[in-house]
Amino acid sequence: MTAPVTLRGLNHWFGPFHALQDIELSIEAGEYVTLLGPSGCGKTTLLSVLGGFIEPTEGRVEIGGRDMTRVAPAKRPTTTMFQDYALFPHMTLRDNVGFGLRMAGMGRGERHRRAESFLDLVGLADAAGKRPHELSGGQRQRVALARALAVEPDVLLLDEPLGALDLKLRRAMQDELKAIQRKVGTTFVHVTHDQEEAMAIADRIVVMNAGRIEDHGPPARIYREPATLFAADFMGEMNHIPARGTGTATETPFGLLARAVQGRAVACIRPEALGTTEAALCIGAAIVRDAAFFGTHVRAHLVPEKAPDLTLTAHLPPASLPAPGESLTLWADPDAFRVYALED
Amino acid sequence: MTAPVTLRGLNHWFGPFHALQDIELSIEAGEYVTLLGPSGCGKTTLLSVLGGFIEPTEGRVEIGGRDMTRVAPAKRPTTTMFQDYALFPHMTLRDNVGFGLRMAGMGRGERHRRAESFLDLVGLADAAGKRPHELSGGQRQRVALARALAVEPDVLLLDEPLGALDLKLRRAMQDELKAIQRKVGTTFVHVTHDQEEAMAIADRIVVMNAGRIEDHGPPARIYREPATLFAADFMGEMNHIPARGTGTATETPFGLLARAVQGRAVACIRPEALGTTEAALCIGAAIVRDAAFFGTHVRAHLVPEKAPDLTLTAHLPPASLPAPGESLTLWADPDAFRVYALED
Amino acid sequence: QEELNALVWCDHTDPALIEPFEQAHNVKVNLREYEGTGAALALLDQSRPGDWDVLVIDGIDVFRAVEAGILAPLDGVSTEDFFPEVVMAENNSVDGVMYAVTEKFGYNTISYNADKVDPADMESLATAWSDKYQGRISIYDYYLPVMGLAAIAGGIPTAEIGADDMEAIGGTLSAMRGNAASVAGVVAAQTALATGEVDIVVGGGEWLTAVLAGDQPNLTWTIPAEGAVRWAQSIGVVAGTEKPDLAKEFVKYIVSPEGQARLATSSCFWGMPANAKAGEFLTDEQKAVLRWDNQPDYLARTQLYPAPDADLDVEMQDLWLETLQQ
Amino acid sequence: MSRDTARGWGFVAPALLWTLAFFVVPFVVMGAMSLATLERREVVWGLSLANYAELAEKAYLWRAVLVSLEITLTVTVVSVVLAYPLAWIIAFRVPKRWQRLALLLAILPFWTSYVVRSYAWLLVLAREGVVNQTLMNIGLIAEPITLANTRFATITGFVHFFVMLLTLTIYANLVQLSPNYRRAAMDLGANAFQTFRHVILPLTLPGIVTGAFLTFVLCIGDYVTPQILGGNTELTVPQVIMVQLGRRADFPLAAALAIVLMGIVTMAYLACARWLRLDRI
Amino acid sequence: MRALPWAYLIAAFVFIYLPVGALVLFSFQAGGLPVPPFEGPSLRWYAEITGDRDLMEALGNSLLVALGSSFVAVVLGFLAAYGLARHVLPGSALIRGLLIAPLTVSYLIVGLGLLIVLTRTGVGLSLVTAGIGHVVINLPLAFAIIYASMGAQQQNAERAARDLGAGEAQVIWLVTVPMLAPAIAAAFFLSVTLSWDEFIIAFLLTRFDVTLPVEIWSLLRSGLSPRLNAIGSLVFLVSVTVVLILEILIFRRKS
Ligand SMILES: Nc1ncnc2c1ncn2[C@@H]1O[C@H](COP(=O)(O)OP(=O)(O)OP(=O)(O)O)[C@@H](O)[C@H]1O
Ligand SMILES: Nc1ncnc2c1ncn2[C@@H]1O[C@H](COP(=O)(O)OP(=O)(O)OP(=O)(O)O)[C@@H](O)[C@H]1O
Ligand SMILES: [Mg+2]
Ligand SMILES: [Mg+2]
Repeated sequence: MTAPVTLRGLNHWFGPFHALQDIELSIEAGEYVTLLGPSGCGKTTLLSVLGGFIEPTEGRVEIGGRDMTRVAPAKRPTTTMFQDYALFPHMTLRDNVGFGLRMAGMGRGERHRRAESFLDLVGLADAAGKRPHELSGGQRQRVALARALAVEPDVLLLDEPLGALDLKLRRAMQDELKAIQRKVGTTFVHVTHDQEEAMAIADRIVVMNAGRIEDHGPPARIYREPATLFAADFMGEMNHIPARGTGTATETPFGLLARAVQGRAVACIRPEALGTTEAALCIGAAIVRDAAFFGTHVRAHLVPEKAPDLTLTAHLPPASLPAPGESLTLWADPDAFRVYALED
Repeated sequence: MTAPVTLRGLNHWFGPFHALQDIELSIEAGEYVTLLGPSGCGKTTLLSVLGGFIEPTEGRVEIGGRDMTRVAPAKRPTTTMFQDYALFPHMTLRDNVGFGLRMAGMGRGERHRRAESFLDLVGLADAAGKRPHELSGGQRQRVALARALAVEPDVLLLDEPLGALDLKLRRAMQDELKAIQRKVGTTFVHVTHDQEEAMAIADRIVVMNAGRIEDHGPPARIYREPATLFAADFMGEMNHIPARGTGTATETPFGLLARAVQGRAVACIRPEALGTTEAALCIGAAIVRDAAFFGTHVRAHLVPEKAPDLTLTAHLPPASLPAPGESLTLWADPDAFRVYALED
Repeated sequence: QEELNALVWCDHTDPALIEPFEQAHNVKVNLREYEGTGAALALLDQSRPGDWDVLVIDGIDVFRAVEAGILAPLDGVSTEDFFPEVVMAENNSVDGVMYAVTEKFGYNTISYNADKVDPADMESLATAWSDKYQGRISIYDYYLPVMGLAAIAGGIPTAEIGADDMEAIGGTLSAMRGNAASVAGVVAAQTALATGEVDIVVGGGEWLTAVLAGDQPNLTWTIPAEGAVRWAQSIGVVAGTEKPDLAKEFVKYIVSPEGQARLATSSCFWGMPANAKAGEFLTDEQKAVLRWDNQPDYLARTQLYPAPDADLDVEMQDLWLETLQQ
Repeated sequence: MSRDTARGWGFVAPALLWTLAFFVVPFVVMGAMSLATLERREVVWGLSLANYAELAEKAYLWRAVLVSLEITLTVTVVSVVLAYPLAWIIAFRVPKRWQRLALLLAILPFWTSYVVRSYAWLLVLAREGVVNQTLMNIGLIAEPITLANTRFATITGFVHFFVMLLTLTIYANLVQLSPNYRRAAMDLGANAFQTFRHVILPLTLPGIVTGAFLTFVLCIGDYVTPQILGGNTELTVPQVIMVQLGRRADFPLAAALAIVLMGIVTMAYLACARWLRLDRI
Repeated sequence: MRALPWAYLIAAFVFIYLPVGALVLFSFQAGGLPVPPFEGPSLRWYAEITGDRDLMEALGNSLLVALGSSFVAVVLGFLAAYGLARHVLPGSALIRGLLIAPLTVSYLIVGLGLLIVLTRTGVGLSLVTAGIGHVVINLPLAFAIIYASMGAQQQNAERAARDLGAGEAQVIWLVTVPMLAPAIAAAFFLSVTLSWDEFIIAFLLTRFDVTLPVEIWSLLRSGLSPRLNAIGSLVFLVSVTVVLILEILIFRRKS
């Protein structure tokens, strides 16, 4: 019902294109892992390698401690939930969910009973006789989940399972997905390019870019202390401030930061870390270019006087909406900055 | 280049279906208005009435003070940007953007110059010779915008212009759209079902539901003091607390609120208004069911002791992630509640 | 159940003709129609021995089939009761051996609408297709009889047509074609006549107008003074047949008086039976339509189809197509 | 060869072998046949160009090629020109819920037998047929005019068939276009004609060309319609081919004519290859 | 101006129905010729054709050839489409081109080529050979239609089925075929229609047992008669009924 996964030295080429590069990753049994990255970074490819749809050019896939690199999808203790759900439109929900059991040779009665219990798990017990086209997007997503879980895989692979839903429904389904994973205890590997979704749901996030793993760890760690500039940007909005490393510290237009880098660098700070309440580092006066109310905060673009070429984005308290042209004094905590050296 | 719009007593039926009901709306010249509502609520229908693609069954459309109810799209000072962009695939970007000018009889040289200047406005000056299929989604969106603006309409109508883009790109394009609107000064009427987009971009939001206008006003007002329960829910996450109006006040499981309603009611409060710092109203102890880190905050589901049937969602400070099962004491500002009477 | 494979003209496909034989001998007769001797010879060339049992062929082409080794000698079929003129032993035998017997005959001559044209004009080939009837003539779409008529009009006996005559015949054809509205197959010619599209069909005859006679008695035919072309079809047994006896039985049935009467009035087209005894099985009306009583006169005044050798045949076809396409 | 590829071949093989055995091989044999000669009714295989020389020499042969080309081109153009407005009207003027019905009505006669349909035209176009009667009744003509057994009749018969076919394909092309193209063009100030000329026509061109090409192929190779309706006063290539087969069994010459026909179709194919979408019909 | 489109529509329908109207009308002709004047309604020609053994046999043959050849064409076309869409094959563009190629060749040429080969290899002509010819012309259509409808949606469903333990045959039978049923049905239906109505190949490649168009052709050469109208009308009425039933069934299912 659950198993750890280990990937060692995975490399994959599509012809000349190096789609997966030196992937090393261990996933614990029962963990909820998301693969996060921009379109084309290799998330689906990696998931396909896990599911057995692609045989990697190099490297090894272990599931539950056994080498599965060359085992066919049907023989693996994994099941994949596809982005478009890939429900069988000509079958009832019961038959959809029971399909895997039927392939395993389970008799009709037993199969229907099991299928219905899994439909119950996802809250669709009443709809067992319907067909997929009679369902809403969110309901289809649940059926796909039930179908994947019905074969009791050790590892469930989900390829953008919420990608087809609209934003509201997506946020609602995230909670549900997480709750079900808790209940069944199966290892989940979930692909997404939505960092909010990744944060909301994952025990651990794996940030990918151009076929590589850029960073991996718990959401809070990755958000606050991203290992690379790419991960920093991908995890949420980030202000980039040109900086220069002196070897022992970092010079920014707003003062010195105690980070030891050398040469051209960039200092990053999240919009919510900039504020109008006094803190250790004074950014100085900044002119509001525009500001919009976002419910929990006001998002403002500001041009700091100390670096008039720069536009900073700050999240300000929602109580008041500053007018364009207004001047504010910004402050920040120097620890909130992350500094990345740039190659020249 | 810009004009006010007034809609009076609009009603539209598709056969027996009442798609638009008593729409009254005034839009000022140069205003950026978004029509926000769930799928099927009549947003596109309303926009089509404005653009002249649908002649309303009843009512009047005035643009720039003149009655336009029965004027053909080609003759109106409006241009529509379609959700699928409807770029002409067989024409270069230059020809796409210059199409309206060509129809107006403008000579080739002048037309190309103008088309290129509009492509420049949207940052695509280099791509004038390309064809739509060579562009990314975001770039196509810009070309569609340039094409619509090139004919210098008084009112630009945008039907889910960002709907086809992925979340990140969508947020980026919002800023751009708003900036361009500032620059050209044209009245923009923008349809969307994404409330974050509406808040980010609009001077005024018109919330629609089932063919009616539920509420309209500046984003902050609608977010904080939505006129109806529907608008309250649609503008962002909301905790619903069953309540009972006594005529002079409202009883909730967490105490009395000074709101004069009568009978069955619901008290609403946004997740960010619930907190662990002391405030005027004590919600009491609540058990954490789960909590996830969201970067700027931790989103937690909690079961309050005073109402164990309820699950409250709260946004807590991001510094620490409470463990499931932990007990927290919640507080709220009574002014943050909105109370809506329910019909029995 | 035994099967008999016959390559025939369309008049043999009438169930009224075939079914009595099938029942009498408990066989199934498979019939394949064909158009043009060339096609039939090609078909037989490409078949294996035994594929075919019976062949119906244009009387003038029997010798070609014999040359090609396609027909088996046929003996024991009596032609005693035949009209003497159509026994045509010289046509049906080669080197004194009989290979086929005549089964049916008729005329390619002038069919016309008596209400619309002057019947007197129809009594001469020259006036029948003259300029007077420009645009009201249809030519039957088969080169042999039409060229035969052209030859007869020019005083060339059909049996003696040679390469030298092509020019003269071509001239006549060309004139005919110039006055014609169409060159038509059976149905097109009938439609044209019946709807008044044209009033004269050159190459027509009883086989064309008989079916129309009931509804439009004004549609008739005549044999002009110069004479006309006589067609005759023969039937024989195919060499290499595995059922020579059955095949011969079939031939015998076809030339028997009953068979002959049925063949003469077959649904596809009517024509005179070769066997004079068939008259006993025909009604008076049928005989009237066939013009039974005029036969001695007609037989005397008509000539057989031209029977070109292979080279001349090609030349005639080319000339024909050339004329059509002019 | 990977296992996947091997399995793929397994699936493709039956169709491929069928096409090879019953299409490619016959085609090659026919090509060879066109280089053979007919001597005393025997096909003599060889590499002779005699058939092609004959084709160039004999006027009725090469004129048949011209006649076929003229008729086919006329039919193709006329059919497209007539079918487009019909498809347009059904797609954009007829209310949505009547469109299926209108379309079905427009192609129902397709299900009368093709042979019978040509024959029916013969009745309609005859001297005392419906058309002449009507024209005389409304006083347009005093005397019946000859319509049957002419090139006009052949073309009419063909156009009737292909208008049905093309209406269907063009309609399918029109409705699959996003309605927003039309709206966008009108919104930007184009009138109905400009919208058609600059937007709809270019967007439906591949569909039209594909339909026109199929029309061309089917029309130029058809024997039935010209044979029944044309009055034999001019022969098309298929008619001449059938004469070669039927009257004299001249397979080599028939094969040569077929190869010429194929050459014409190939040229038509090359001429419109840029727009053809044969694998998406 | 507003009336113009409707006038055109009506004119077009008149043109389209002119021959059919004349055909059906004169099939009820009491007289012996299907030409004006119309002499009053009669069913005698229908009685005659339904009693005609050859005609009815030809009808059966046509049905047999149409259904049989369409079945083969659709099966072959489906397998090829599946193989090309779901497996990596070198030169797949070439294969597709080859499979589509018969579409660009006139029926007469297909028939002539087959005639030459079949007669020269000693394979006798029969309904089977006509069926072979019909498969040749219908295979490209069946292939193209089915191939075009093999989208990513089916592909993912197939992968899902495989992932859930189905073998390739099970995937095809339980998932691909049912999902492609509309396209397969469309291909089959089109194929039946074309084969049912095809003349020249059937004419060249049959011997004793012929299909309906060939039988009608013989009738056509044997004399003018309302029988032709009757058989044409009968075919029309039957086909229309079938089409309407299909239409209603499919239409009902959709809505
Ligand atoms: N079968 C293939 N042949 C060649 N290149 C491929 C193939 N499949 C994927 N690629 C390429 O590999 C890269 C990674 O593809 P992949 O589908 O894994 O991306 P992804 O991260 O899932 O993106 P998305 O979010 O868009 O789904 C892409 O650049 C893609 O173009
Ligand atoms: N032409 C039409 N005929 C009948 N009903 C229609 C028509 N167009 C729209 N409707 C109905 O009118 C309602 C409003 O449609 P509209 O397209 O305006 O919705 P919308 O708010 O734009 O939704 P979405 O966000 O899904 O685009 C829907 O219920 C729709 O089904
Ligand atoms: Mg992917
Ligand atoms: Mg809409």
